Amino acid sequence: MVYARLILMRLFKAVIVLFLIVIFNFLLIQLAPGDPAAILAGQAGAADQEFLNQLRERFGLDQPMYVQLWRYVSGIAMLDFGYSYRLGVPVFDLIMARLPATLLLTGTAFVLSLVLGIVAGSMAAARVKKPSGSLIMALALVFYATPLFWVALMSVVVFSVYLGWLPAYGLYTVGAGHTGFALALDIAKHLVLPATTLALFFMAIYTRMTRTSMLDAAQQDYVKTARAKGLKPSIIQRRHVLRNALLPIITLAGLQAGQMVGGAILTETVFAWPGIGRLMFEALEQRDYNLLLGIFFFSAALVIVFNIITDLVYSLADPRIKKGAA
Amino acid sequence: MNEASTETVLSIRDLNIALPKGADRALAVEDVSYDVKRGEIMCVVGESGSGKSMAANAVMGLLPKGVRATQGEILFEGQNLLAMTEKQHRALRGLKIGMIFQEPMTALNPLMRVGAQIAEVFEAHGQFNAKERQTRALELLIEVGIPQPEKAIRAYPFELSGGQRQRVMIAMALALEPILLIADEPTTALDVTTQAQILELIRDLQQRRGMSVMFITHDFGVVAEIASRVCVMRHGKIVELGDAKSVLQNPQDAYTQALIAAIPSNAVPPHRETSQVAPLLEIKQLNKVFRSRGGWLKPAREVRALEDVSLTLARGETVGIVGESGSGKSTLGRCVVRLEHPDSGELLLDGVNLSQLKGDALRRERHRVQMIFQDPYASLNPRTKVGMAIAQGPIANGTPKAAALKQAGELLDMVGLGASAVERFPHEFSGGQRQRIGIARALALNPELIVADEAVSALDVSIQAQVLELLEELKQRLSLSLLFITHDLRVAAQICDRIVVMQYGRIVEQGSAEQIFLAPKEAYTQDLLKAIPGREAPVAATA
Amino acid sequence: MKTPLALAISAAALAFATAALADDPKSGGTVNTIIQPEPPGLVLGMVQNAPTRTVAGNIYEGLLRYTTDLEPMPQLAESWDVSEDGRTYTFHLREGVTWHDGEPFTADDVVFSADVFHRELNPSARAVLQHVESIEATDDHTVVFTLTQPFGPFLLSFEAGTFTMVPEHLYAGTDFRDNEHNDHPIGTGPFKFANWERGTVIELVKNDDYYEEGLPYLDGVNWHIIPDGASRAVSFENETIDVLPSGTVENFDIPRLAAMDNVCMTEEGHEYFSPFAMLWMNNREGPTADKRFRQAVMYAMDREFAKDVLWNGLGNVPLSAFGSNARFQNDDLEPYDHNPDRARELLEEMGYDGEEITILPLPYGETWTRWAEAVQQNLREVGINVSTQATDVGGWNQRLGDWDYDLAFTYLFQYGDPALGISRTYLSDNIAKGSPWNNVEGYENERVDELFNEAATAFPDAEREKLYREVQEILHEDVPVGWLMELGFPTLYRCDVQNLVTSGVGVNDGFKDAWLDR
Amino acid sequence: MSFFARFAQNRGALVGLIILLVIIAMAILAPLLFPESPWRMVQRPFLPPLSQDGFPLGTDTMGRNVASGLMHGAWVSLLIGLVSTSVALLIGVPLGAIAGYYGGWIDDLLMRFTEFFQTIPNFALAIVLVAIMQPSISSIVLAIAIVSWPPVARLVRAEFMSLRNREYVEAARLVGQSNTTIILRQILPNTLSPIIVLASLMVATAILLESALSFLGLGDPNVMSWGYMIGAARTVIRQAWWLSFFPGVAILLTVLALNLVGEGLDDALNPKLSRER
Repeated sequence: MVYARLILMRLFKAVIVLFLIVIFNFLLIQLAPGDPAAILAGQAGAADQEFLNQLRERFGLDQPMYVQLWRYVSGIAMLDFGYSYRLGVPVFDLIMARLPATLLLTGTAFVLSLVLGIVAGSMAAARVKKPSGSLIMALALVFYATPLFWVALMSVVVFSVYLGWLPAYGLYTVGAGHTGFALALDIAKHLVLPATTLALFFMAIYTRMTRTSMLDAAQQDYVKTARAKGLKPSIIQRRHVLRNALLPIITLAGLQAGQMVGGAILTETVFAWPGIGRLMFEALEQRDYNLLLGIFFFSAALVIVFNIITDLVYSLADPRIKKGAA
Repeated sequence: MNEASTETVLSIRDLNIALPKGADRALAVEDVSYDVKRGEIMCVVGESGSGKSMAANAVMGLLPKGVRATQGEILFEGQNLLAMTEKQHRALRGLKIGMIFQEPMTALNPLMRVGAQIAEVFEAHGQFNAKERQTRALELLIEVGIPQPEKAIRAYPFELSGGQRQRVMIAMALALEPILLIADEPTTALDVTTQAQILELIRDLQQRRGMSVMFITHDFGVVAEIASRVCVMRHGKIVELGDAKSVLQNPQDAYTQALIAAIPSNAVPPHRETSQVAPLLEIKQLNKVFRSRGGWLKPAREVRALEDVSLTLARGETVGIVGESGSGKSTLGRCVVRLEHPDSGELLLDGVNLSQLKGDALRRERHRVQMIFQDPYASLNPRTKVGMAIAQGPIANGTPKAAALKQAGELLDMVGLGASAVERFPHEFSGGQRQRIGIARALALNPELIVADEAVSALDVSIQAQVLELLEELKQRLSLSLLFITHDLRVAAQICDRIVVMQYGRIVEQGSAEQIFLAPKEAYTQDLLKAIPGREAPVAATA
Repeated sequence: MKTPLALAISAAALAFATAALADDPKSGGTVNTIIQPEPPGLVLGMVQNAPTRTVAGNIYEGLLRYTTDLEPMPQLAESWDVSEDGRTYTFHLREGVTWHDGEPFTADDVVFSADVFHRELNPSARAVLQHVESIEATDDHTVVFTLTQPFGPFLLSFEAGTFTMVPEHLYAGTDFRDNEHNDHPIGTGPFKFANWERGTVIELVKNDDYYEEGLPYLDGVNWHIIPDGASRAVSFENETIDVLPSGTVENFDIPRLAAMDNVCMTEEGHEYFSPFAMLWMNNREGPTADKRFRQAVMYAMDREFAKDVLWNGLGNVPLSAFGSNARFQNDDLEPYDHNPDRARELLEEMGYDGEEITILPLPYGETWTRWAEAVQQNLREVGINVSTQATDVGGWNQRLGDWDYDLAFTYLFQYGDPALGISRTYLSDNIAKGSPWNNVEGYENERVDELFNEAATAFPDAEREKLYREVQEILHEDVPVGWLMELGFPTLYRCDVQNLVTSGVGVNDGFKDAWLDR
Repeated sequence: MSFFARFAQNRGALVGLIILLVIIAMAILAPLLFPESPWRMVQRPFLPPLSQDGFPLGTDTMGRNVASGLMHGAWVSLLIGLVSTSVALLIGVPLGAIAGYYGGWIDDLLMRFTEFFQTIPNFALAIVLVAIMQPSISSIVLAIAIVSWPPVARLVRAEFMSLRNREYVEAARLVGQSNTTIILRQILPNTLSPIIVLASLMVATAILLESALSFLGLGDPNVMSWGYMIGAARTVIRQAWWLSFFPGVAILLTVLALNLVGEGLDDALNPKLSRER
């Protein structure tokens, strides 16, 4: 089947890109001052040269750089991401332990921002030049212009500290021993603040994009055709304007979805969300190269996966792509 | 040609339509009154900016934002459309009044199947259930003569050709058997042969259903082909209104006369002397294939744009290349000026082979062949002063800037714009004036050959005539050689010594203009000629 | 100057003392506390950074504990004898102690831990072990350490974090670092390792078989991992967290949190470590190589301001190299007060030409950053051309290890005795690239070397004191490093958490005796 | 209609422009109004706003004048925004222009290169770059530029691709102008308006990015930027809300203003594509 072959081609390309990214990142990280051994030694509070040498030898850091690179890359080829220097745990396990939390957070925020953004954008497009439409756009602009971490901090202060409605941090209430539905509810409560905070910024983007795109689509000839048919404005908006306006949003959403992993670093930090973004920041500070590279690999892989999904969704939404029009 | 009844379907009375502030005039339409009677085709004719479409849009309630009727009334079946609420008006659209538009390529929603878009008309007016709607849609597609209607109903617009899409539009407009069909330049974007078919279809349907049609066009040929009555508009006012025959054959208003006079030579070329000097341009076995690279879910495609094309052009001669879209005529022109790189074959200009030149070598030879482009708006850099636009060629070829600018002034004078135009920007000029600037630019390098690619297609008829006149005059004065590419046979007839007919990248027929027009050999040439609108209808003799 | 806060602390400590007397301990309940940053591992002896010590100090034990006055208390060793010549130490081990996996704890474990495990892996234990000639188990419950020569601070070295007892039966003959039990540490302590959800929580549960009757009182301790300081403060405020160990919230938050109802605070439990903040000054090159410049820096800095504003008045501005918690402090020295004029004079005298120098702040949080800003401003105001070089932990380590700095913040533990925690900063044979914890400033003074080395092995203490007083005089004049502050590390907790700090390393082994009055 | 008249038609843009001018004025006047270093500890810490003359916005954790910091910070934030955007343009415009103009394998190569940078999550890459180069104005500017050039390249490429076959470009090619001349004289000037619009938004994004980096402790410690001020104040957000509030509002207003101005520029430069239509 054509689809299958093309997807295979894409995956093949993706693998090449991933390898390049691995190599690029590997070389990049070599430029960072300090190495994991020195940091581990530093944290030990007392370290002698012997201790450092032990660590370096153990991590293979005593080898020439090309040997290290070769080892790492050939490891990756076998899907072996090595061990975290600092935690002594396989990188793969660490990432897999953290990835679900990130996906839950970013996934929720993504869906939330996309849905709300499109709704708000459509409303603003329908109320162009009216106060209510301008209000939506003004709000979107404010959300867009406000630093994410500031919103996060403020929302913790307001909703968690003063009002006490929602938990301020973490993925679930530790020690509460919830299971099943209670656990899900608990996680959902913890999810509200970080997901909303993260969603606000992206929602603002989608709102603006949807509005522009809808106004654009509303100018198209086929909308005039639809009006000439005597269709109700609501149907025209939904069936003709919105559907066409969504095409550019699909592209944007695909880009954003991949980037959200990086964008979640701030949110994860403020809300102590045990996700991959935070893990990355810690790995970087600790010079935990294997872990850092592993996370880069996975987040780049996510971007690529989202790109492929975007293309698929796009081709489903736009028959011209699927059927190979120029 | 139609015996029009006396019953009035639509009556426009003293209509004024105001444009928003900042537009180039206050009223798009001023004191306009005309009727459309049952069973007639009422043609509204005018050049761009005449306001000919405005009244139609007002009838549909589809006026652009900020544009509104300020005076008068539009009576449709006794009701004033201008006094209706949007809801009442909507109930009429599609049901009692149908409309088709100029651009079939963009008038259909690209994401919906054709059948669904037709079915929407029924849905909008609450008729039939989902299944019946599909059945009706299929019947309509059959009625408008789409090939393979069962397949077409499931097709997306992009899978159909322009003519087929316009048929779908017509099917949609006619779905609920409206009393009035408004057709806004429905054939302007189509090839001649397709145009002829669509015009015929509209006429057929109109007669079969006894419907009234309000037909808006800029082309008197089309008017001659189809109209029962004609309303000629200029600057938002009616200049002449009357029976088609009398207006065409005996126009009263000076403007109408001028318009009719401007229709190129009524398709009968004057006899021309063919020169027998050595050829300036020799094209031998030229081939060009366009390969679109395959993309994501998209197979690679090949289009053979030129196949073994050979022709010659003598010094001082004008050769016309005619053909419909996709015939390869523009590719040929672009190969001659070397904007495209031919795959194989020779392009001998005065014995020098241009076809394989590259890089600097090509750049040095470029001044020998220049081009006049189609789009007067796109062919001038909006940020470059007119004088500089003309002078940049000589400057690039080593002329000092001051001298080049002086020469630019002289050229502008020659094309009738005056040397003072040097200091102005393109947006200060009208389309026709810009085309003159384009001509001046092409002349600046004293080329041996000029390729004019649809050089007058984008212009209104009256302007078209002036530009053609200018070209003719310059050609005489400077003994230019011209390769004239056009889709409009009437224009070709007016200016060309010899004509080359192309189809699907091949030369179908070539010969002197007279020979092609009066004694075409090939069936395709004959079809093309037959399709020229108004060719068989009697039109007032040129002044 | 005593700030209101400091007074409040004393009052709270007093209240706590009376409260502790008033009630009988209750069993049960789980304490939620914070560990920051997340430790790299929990096997003490293999990993010795602060968070590991804090958590694993409840899982593992050493032979001894120490009072807040740093007097030894029994732990795994019930009693101990020291020979007349100060060279032989005999430890009598407690009987009936088992590892968390049920195996008995014996003298062999001690010998294995000290002689094999720590000699291979543990740099801080190694520093002590270089004085040890032999370690023998004379029977199942007796261990004899024989030293090469007397070593004054020897008895101070058996704290759980420095000299952890590791189970021989699990580690002997294996590659220690790849040992399968590293994921699930086995010690003898009051709490057992239960679960570690990375990035979220480390859970310890009560060791029901603990050898001390009735201990521990708590059912468990949860160490939450919350990377953001503000979030940590919030978690304490909304009462999900009962205990905030020192360093887990920014200092600016402490007065506010301490003022809350039912919140107590103590500075105790750090006496053994007694963290001492210093300013490394590069003695090798640049203006900082000049003694007068270094003295000028000391006069230029407003250390009282830093203490009051940045550290909420907690802690202590030291006279010189020996902190107030270190033994043998010489308090006759003239303090380096805030005296910009004197600083300017010194700069003038040395002919400082405005050469630019940089400060490397300690990348351990906001307070340190602010401190560097304050010091930078102090120095600018006496005419020193100084800028800040921002860096993260990796860059900081590298720069100090490579001696690539002019001024750099740090803090070092004093470990109770000058021979353990202080001399390492000034001994010339402790100059080596690659570590940020040795003689990084590059100070070389033969007399100082002599005095420190003699003092370490001198016997008895009176002899040592004489030597140490002299060394302090020299250091005070030379200013090899800037002495900033003995840091006050306050622990905040709900007042119903009783008996939280019971030793000089209380923050690390405190939950052993703690109970909840709920 | 003149350019400014078109711009001023968008009331939001006018408001944005005024805000922006005020901020620029703040940046310029800072050394005059507050000649002392914003780092100087001049008063008691945590002085609330309006509680003492000369300290309209109070003092921070170490008794430094917040008003002074805010005005000096305006300069730094704008500078970082402008310089990093310029650097991003310097990378993105030539790459996009070459890719779009020449097409073919050159385009392929350059676009793969661009995609490569887009595949690594942006913010993460910025963090790594700053950490590696160690935080300083130049490393922050460079890192922001490195993560923000790909959209520029894509935009310029798209513009060039649509313009390179414009008739006036072909005319220029026909009269023998060199590729360089065509790129610089014919096409580039006509891509300026979308680039200017994008650049105004990029300045805003750069300011946000700098503040986010500062928040994570990756700011330049030697300059008083708004991002630094929030980063430093976030730990005391509970007891001294004004410390992060004012710089937060300053960032908000600047970014808002830049966006509004961007929209206004879009309307004024591309009247055909104007949102009102």
